[in-house]
Amino acid sequence: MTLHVENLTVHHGAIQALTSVSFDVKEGELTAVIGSNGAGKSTLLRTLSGLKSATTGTATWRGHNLLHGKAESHVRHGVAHVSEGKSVIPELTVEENLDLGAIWRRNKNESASTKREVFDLFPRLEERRKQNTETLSGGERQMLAIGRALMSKPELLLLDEPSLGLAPLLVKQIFEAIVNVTKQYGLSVVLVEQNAIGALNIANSGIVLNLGTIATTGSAQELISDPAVRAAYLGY
Amino acid sequence: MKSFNRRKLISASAILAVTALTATAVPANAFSPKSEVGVSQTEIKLGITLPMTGAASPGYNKVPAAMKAYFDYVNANGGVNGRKVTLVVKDDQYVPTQAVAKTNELILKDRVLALVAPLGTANNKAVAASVNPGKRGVPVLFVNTGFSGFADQKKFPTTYAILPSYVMEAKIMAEYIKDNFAGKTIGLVYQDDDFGTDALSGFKSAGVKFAATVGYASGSQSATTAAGWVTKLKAANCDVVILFGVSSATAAGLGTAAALKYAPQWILGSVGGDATTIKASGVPAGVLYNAVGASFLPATTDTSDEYVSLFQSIYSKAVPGSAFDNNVLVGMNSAFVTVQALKAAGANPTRASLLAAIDSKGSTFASAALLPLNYSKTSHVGYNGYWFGKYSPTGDLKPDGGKYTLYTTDSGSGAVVKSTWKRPAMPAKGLPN
Amino acid sequence: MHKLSNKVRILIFIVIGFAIYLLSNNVDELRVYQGAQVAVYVVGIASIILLTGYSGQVSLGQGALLGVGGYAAALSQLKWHLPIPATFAIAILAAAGAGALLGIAAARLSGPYLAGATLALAVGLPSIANQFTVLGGEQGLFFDVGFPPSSLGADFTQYKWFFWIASLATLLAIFWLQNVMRSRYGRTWKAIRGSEVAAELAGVNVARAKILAFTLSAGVAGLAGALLAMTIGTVSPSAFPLALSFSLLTGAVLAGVTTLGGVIIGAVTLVAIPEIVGSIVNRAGASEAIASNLPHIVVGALLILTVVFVPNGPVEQMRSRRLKNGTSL
Amino acid sequence: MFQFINTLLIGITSGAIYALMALSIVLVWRSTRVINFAQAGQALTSTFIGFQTLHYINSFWVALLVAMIGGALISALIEVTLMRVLLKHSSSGAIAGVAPIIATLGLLEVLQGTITLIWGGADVLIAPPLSNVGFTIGTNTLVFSPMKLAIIIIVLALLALLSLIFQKTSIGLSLRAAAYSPELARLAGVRVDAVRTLGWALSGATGAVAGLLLVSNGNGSFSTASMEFSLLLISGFIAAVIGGLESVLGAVLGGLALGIITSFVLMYVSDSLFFIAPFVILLLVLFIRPQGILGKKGGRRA
Repeated sequence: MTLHVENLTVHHGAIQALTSVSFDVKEGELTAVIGSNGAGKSTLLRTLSGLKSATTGTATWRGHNLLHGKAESHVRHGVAHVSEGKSVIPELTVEENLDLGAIWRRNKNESASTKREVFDLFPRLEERRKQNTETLSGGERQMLAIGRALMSKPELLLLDEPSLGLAPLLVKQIFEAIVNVTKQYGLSVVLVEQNAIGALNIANSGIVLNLGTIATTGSAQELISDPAVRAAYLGY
Repeated sequence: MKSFNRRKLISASAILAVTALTATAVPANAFSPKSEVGVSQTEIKLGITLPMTGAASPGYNKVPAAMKAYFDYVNANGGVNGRKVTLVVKDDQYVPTQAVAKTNELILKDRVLALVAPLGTANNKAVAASVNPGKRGVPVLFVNTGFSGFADQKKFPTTYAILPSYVMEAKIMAEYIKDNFAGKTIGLVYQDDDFGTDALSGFKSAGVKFAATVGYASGSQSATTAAGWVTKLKAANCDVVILFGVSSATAAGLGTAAALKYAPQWILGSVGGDATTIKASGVPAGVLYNAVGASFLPATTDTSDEYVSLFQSIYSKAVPGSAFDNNVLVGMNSAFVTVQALKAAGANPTRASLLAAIDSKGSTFASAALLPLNYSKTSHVGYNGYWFGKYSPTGDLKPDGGKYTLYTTDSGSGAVVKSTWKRPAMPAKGLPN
Repeated sequence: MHKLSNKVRILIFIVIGFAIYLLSNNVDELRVYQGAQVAVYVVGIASIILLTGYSGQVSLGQGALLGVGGYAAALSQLKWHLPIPATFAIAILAAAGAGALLGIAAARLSGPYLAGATLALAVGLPSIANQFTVLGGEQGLFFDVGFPPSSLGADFTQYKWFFWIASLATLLAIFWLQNVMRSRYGRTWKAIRGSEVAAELAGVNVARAKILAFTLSAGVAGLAGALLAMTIGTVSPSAFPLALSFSLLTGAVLAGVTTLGGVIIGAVTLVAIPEIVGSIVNRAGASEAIASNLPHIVVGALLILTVVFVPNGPVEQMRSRRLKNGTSL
Repeated sequence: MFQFINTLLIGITSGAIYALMALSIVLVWRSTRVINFAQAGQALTSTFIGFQTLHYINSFWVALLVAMIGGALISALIEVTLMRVLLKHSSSGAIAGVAPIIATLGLLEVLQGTITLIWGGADVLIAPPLSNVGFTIGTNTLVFSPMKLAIIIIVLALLALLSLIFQKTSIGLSLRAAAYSPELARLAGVRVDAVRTLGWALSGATGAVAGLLLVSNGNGSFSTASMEFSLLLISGFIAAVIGGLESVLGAVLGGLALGIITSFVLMYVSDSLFFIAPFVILLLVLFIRPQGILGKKGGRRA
């Protein structure tokens, strides 16, 4: 058990966004978190990455307490969060966005070789390395966001809706890329998605969130074949 | 039920309003009709407001200590009819609203007999209008301003200005230029407000033609803006330049001109020609040298003058280490005149007897000035003339040819004439009878 | 919140007015003068509360609008010899006009830009007086509301007269302001303050509402300016310095910008702090430099502490605490 | 002709100083989205620190360095003790948008009162380190002296240094990232709080240089109530707005534009327009191009 979440409760002001959420993610596995709008999916990721503080509960990554300390310290423990909506800084160039991902790493040679790997993974980014990020397409920005996360040498990747607003073909590409990097780096991944089918298709296991509580958990396969889940979230 | 809450809030604030006001309403000392305000068996209390801090304070902030030095000297020699003279000083930062507030404090809280030697035209106009010392019968004595408007006794029945008016100064300066710099190209730098406007009207009535006039906004004077003035004056090829501004503007003009290697014949107005301030603001020594200045008091270095030598010895004992400059001399002279007015007001001075004394005997008061005071029932203007001189290499104003030549005039269309008045001898030990 | 009926409100204001009347007869002249100052500040602060607290716009240049009002009052008396109430009305109208212009500019701006533009206004506008001789230059103009009527007796002082006039004008202004804030416009402004976008979606013409807020606020500021001119007897550029704008803003924050309820607290604080600090310093025998600087430090520190710890002001804080504790009905 | 050149030179030197102040305002704005109205008070305080240093070590350049360090520390302290708490406390509520502005105004009062208590209200003098006597061409003397040349060189050097830091170092990248998107910067491991403090410190140091150069551009005398310092704040702010509030280059261009335009107005129209000219320029900019010279459209409301 490398990511361990237990009884996690989070508030947005007076509103309870997450209620007693518990789950585990095994080393090297991809867990998809699905659910409708406002189910608390993004809140879950933001809490795990330290952007939001929890009310009660525990969350640890390889023993490191994720509910304590700030986001900038979690990244030093291998937690990378690609937040919702193309998490890049448009005012910076492509390369600067990538460099930003490695900014806390002391060994600059190592980060240079990571950058090489990211460029190999997403050649489009290398072509546009000096360009302003504003000029990138939606798909390219998502690649850049994932690339930026990889630059921090992550072990646990928290992905928030990478397919949001992308054309179907691009969605497929992004999901493929996610599978690739997960395998290549042996990452553990929590993938939050509205696109439930796509997510479950590449996931090992899944969690269904409903109004801040866990409705169902199970292997990806089980969830896809669960009629209730299918009716509610998969649309067929 | 909620309306109850609201109502409580409103009535609470009403109660608060009332209690807040009453809480601050600590009753002042009971007013006793028998003795005059500010006069007790042992003490006469006077008040002054002037800039002790802020942009206008340099130079002037030495005045209160100078006045106190003289009052203490009088107090040590028996006081005024056995009473000690004390001075309450308030800082008005040269802001009229502050002057009003502080003057109110002096009158209503400190309960002074009279205000003496306050500074500034705008401040005293505001005080006159708002505090209305005229209607209250509170004397405002020997105000340090040359604003001609204070001559209006209907508006300012208890206000007495001490400086010659700026109109007079401009007229006299014009006469001096005619005598000494005829045919030269003349430039003028003035403060673009009532102070400068008064001067402009004086120059105009004297028929002075300027090749360049630079009116700066009060408060904008700095070495940076002065570079603009100098550039303009240079472009107009002025050989004689009159700086008719406050000391900081005079300093900025002189310093910048030196940096731009522009050396016309300077003529400094009496307000801004304060050597101490000019030197303190980093103007290189020597720039001031040979500039023309004006004063109605003897030169501060003229130790052969009995007033100067006495005041100098009193001041150096009271405020050791402080330079004896024109501000000190002005302050001590004001105090000297004040003591005479108090003595003239009788054994038990009142506000009314003080005013009456100045009206009837003011023109006979001794003072350090080389001109008589002109107070009477119809005139509340103090001095009416100037002598001219040049600044020495050390920055001291010395009369031309070592001899004081006094020009006098009025604020109207009267001619400028040379005065033949001789100052009477100083009262023994500098203590008025 | 449920509203008081107009009858009750009028009654409350009459009671307050009576209390002020009693007070004016029982304190000495200095306090009466300070009472008039408090009244001026109350109106000035209320004008900021209308603007900032109700429409979320900040003005660092309210002092300049007071200046417009003051000059308008003085000019109309000087040129047309209007009776005093009419000069006050002109002050209100002139400042409201200036406020409308400012509002048109301000509707395009927000946050720091608006703050900066109004700041520049506070510095730039008063010096316009030097450009036109009709405004009297640095010395300014006289504004004389005249002596109290002789029917009030010989002992009736000028300051008491100022205090009466200022108090009456203040009560009327506050009553009117309450009406405005309870009206449809008040709700509109609150909606804008909450979220401009949401208000726009709800069909509010945000720009127009903002301009209206600026106009009304400026009108109230104009009244404060005329009252200020009355208490100091003149209008001049230096009577409306940047420091005045800052003082009013300070008073508004200390009062709590979201409610008129604390306005007297802000005004009294502005008048009382220099006095209290001054008397403590004098008693301690400290120098004039300390006496004139310590009040600035105290007021500044108080402003910072209020913004950090009770950003909505003490009155609102007490109210919300009571609501939270459930002790309120 | 000489009048024209002199006017231009006057404008450029004062513009360079406005530019520094604008830069100092921009640095704080970028790091915390706060307009710091206490900036001029801080610059004045730093200048007094420089003045005090000159009492012990008689070198202007050492004093400048000490003033910069002092200015940086004061500024950092303000960020840590006041701004951080303030932004946490009042992120919501009626005056959330204006609370920082008001707090910095309070700070200005506190600073000004405190330095007056320490150093008194009287004028003091910092002798300019280089001659202020203008260069001479033929028979004409320019409004351009070794000191003014030094001022321009110092401003340019500081500018180059800041640009280098911003564009070429990872600290610069952190500063920019934290400015544009604190949340993403945080996720990337940037210690945003520390970076903000750094931004304030840089701003404080820049303001200190502006203060000392302002004094040296004149005759060296100043006081706690110097009008020049309140004007410095306003000019700096206007310059920053003209430049669009976001960019270093914009601040510099804004400062120069303001300096030059004002100088020409004072020379060729009237000296009495001193206080009104910058105000009119600001209004014109806000009306014609609300986003500033280099600002992006739509940025103004952000």
